[in-house]
Amino acid sequence: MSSTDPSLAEELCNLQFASGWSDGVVTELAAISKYVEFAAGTIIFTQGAENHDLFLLSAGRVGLDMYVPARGAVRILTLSRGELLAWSALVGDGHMTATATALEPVRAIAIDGARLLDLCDRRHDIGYRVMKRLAWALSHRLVATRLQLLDLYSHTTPHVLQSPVERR
Amino acid sequence: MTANASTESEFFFARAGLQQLIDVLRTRGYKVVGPTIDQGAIIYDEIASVDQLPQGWTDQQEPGQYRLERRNDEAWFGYVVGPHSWKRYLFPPLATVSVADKTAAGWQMTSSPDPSPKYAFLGVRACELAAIKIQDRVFLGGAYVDPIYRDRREQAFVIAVNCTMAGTNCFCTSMNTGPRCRTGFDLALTELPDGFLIEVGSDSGSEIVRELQARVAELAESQAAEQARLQAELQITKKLDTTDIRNLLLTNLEHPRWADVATRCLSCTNCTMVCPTCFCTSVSEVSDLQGDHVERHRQWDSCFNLDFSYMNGGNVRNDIRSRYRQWLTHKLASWIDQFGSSGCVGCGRCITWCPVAIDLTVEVAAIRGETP
Amino acid sequence: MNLSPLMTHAHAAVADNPWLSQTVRIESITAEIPEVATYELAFVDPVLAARYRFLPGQFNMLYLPGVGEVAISISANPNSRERWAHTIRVAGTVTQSLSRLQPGATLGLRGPYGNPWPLADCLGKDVILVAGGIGLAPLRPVIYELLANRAKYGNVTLLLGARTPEGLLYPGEYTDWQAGGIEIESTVDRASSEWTGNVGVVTLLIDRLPLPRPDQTVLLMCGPEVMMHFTVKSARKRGLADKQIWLSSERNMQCAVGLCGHCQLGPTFVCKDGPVFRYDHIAPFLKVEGL
Amino acid sequence: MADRPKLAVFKFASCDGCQLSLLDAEDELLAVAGAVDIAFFPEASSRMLPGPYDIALVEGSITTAHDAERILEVRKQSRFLMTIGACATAGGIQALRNWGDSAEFLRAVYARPEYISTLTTSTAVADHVAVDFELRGCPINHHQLVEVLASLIAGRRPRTPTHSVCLDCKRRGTVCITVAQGIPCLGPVTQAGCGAICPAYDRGCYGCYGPVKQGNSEGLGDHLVASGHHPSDLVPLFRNFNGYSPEFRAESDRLAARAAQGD
Repeated sequence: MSSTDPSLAEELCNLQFASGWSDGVVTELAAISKYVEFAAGTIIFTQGAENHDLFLLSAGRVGLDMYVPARGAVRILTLSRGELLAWSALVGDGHMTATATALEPVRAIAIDGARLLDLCDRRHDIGYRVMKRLAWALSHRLVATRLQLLDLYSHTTPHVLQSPVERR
Repeated sequence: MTANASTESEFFFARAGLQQLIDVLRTRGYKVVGPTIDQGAIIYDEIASVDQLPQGWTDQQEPGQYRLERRNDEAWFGYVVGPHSWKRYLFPPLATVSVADKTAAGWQMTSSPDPSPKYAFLGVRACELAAIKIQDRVFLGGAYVDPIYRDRREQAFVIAVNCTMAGTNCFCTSMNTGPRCRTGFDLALTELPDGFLIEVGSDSGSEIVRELQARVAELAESQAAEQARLQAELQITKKLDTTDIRNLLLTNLEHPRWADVATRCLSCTNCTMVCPTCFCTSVSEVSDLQGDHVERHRQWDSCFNLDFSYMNGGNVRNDIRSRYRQWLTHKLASWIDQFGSSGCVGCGRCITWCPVAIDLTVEVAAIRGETP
Repeated sequence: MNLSPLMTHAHAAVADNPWLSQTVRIESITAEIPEVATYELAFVDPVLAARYRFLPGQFNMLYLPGVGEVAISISANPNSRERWAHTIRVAGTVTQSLSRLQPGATLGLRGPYGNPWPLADCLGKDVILVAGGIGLAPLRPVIYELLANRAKYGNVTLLLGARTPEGLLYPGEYTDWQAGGIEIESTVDRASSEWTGNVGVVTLLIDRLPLPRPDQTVLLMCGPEVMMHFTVKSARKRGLADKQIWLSSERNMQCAVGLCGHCQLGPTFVCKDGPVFRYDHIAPFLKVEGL
Repeated sequence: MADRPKLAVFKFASCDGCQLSLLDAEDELLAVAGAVDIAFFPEASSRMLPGPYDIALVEGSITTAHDAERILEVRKQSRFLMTIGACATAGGIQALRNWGDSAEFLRAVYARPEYISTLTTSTAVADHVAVDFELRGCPINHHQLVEVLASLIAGRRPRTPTHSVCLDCKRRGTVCITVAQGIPCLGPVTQAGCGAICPAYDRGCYGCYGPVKQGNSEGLGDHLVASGHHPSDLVPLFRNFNGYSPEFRAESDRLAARAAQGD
């Protein structure tokens, strides 16, 4: 990983996570990153498994599923270009909270979580930027999750009485 | 009357002329509705004789209180306004808006067959003229016209009476609606000890005057009438500061006063019912046993009713705070956006007839930050 | 908040009595998603049938004698003649009774009422349509209009949100719409892992949308109020101004002509000043709870 | 005929007035009788078919241990249970004993109180089993009952009023007796349904249709006290046919506490 793919640095700048950062910062980030590709249908990681890379999606969609006993896998979110995957590699304990599946051919930038944390520790200016973007992405995800939780499209009709005949 | 009297002139008739006026109108097919005493109050009801007028009585009003009292004279119009307003007749509390009948070809809908009564209103005060003008804008002034109101309004003959006294809860001067009757009447009377000064406001008013034993008023009579009207104006003590009131209320939708008034307000609808401009209604279906003949009945409703804002299983305005806020902000603020004027005419009915004595002028002052 | 000049055209069609319904017959009923069906209606009177026109975004009052009236947006092609569609969800007394009727049954109709979507403002611009759940129904006439005059508009994208994949309305038409030049992205709140489409709230679709010229883009939306609130937030972040955003709102509409007082929202009567509003006109009142 | 819903009418502690309202409906009752199969209605018919029933109308409050058991059985046998009247919905006038000494009442009323087996309280049906719909009134209005039955059969929302009595007074032109005569009246906090009869005869509303939803009994109580009524005089105003409904009960207890404090 000593030789950095120049297109990778360029792509990092294009993605919202690193957009607007100086060349120096991007180069540092690119140095600990690599492109990874997953064929459609590939399980990128499974719920509970260890994973040490943070992914920035460059192309293709990824489905996140959580397993519920008796209901099976429930899809909770799909991610696409520009979005973060596997943030628990950075701020969790490295065990994944959901199963990620490539729904299409996926290309992503994988950033080594341990090295990124190390970079953040050594260079607080970079650490601040990374954590700020991460916090933004997570707060955004939290709001989206709350909206899902509100179940906005469900409708209750409490004042409509069911006919006793129909109840039979 | 003199043949060449202009409609601008003021006329005078003796007290006996009032019965004559009622008789002329009744002969012309009008149902004359005027003030009369019933249930301890001066209400508006159909009358045939001056004997039914509240002669010698006045009304003593406070927030949440109304009492009849004897006057020390025999005036017929020596009171201000009571629990009824003319909207009861122009915009009846219950009306059939349409009828549906099931036929071989399916449902057929027709307009209400109810005829529109031809009313003459006797004793309409300046604030009430203003209220009628406001309801005209609501029901006749937009793209859609309410046919029930229109038919009654077009036929109505309006005899205004100038106030010669004011009540504690009157604030028409704040709303620029009175106490002087200026427009919107066919005839306007000012009661004097020995008769009435008459102003004519329309051709049909002029036509009626011609049938009365009226003469052109003398200067002293005009001056006496002016003096009596002035007396009413001077008696008004209640004030509502309307300065920038639209923005005051619409930018204070989260003011703590709304929660405060909600502890007192009963959400009982009385203020909206006695208000001469409130126009909210609901329609209900009334069908025969077979369900083949259905009438749609429109009834007075109120924004204070919980279910008024019912939508998809929930009520938008789900507490008294939001319902009182809706009423007051609509009446005094958003009404201006909708109809180009305030919805309040300063008659004070909502203050008198609130069973817990809530006074909107006090509430507005509180929102304005003034200590009541 | 002025009445559209087009309204006078619609107004000309109503009788002297705005409370009076005309007889319409149910021509067909198509089950859509659970509890939702599309009813094709036609006037029994041929004169009325020939005269009836509506604009995308307008609604009708449907009347079941003995049960009551309900405001339903029109989901038909605005160029359709003789019969037109309403997509109706069972949500109350009237819609429930309606759901028990069969083709051939008659009911009453008044309309069309309300202000339409601002199609004139969309000419030459990119158009984003955001529909949540049954909110697609009032936007469908817009889609037909955009398809019919596709060259007059820029990029057109339809963003759909629904509770589940089964809750996506009019799925059978998506292929035609896409073939006609409309991009469609859909997302659902809940799905099993067999679902290969998007999962997540509809606002995420806006975040991901390519927006080549935000200042030349118009967004039209209809759905739950909370969804629309967050759609605006996402759209603002992508460079759209509030005056480029339009929504169709919902209130308890009873008379449909501004005479009964039920549907007020701040200074507006939703029935006659809306239901379609430009966001900046209505925003100060939408955010106040219980207004 | 098999498709007609089976209707049953059950009586608990009550005066029978609500059942009589149903019988009073005459013409409408015939229509109702045609639309439902009256399977159990001891007041009207000797025919007593066993359950289960589609619609159960329950009149009366729960005042004995036997009542408390029987209502469980009624619930089990009924798909749709609707209470009719103030007794079933709020405990009725007999719930006044909930504030008193039941044993003392027994001694005062009965020569041999030991033969009487009763609970110390009179409570609403909803305090014992789930209730699907409550039809208010003392007695109920038979037009409303027919409307509710018709809507149940049609499967639509019954149109029973949810507004206050004041609205009905104003619609019919009755002058407010509280404002014009100073008579305390429960109208502002009572659900309409009777047609606002009492104020038209210069009497304050007794609250027969129970508390209106989101009413403000406390606001009314406070104002009446502020305008000169003694709290102890107002306690009986709230403790009436619907005195044990949660809203009126809370306000009467509050006023009683104020009276006890010498307010």
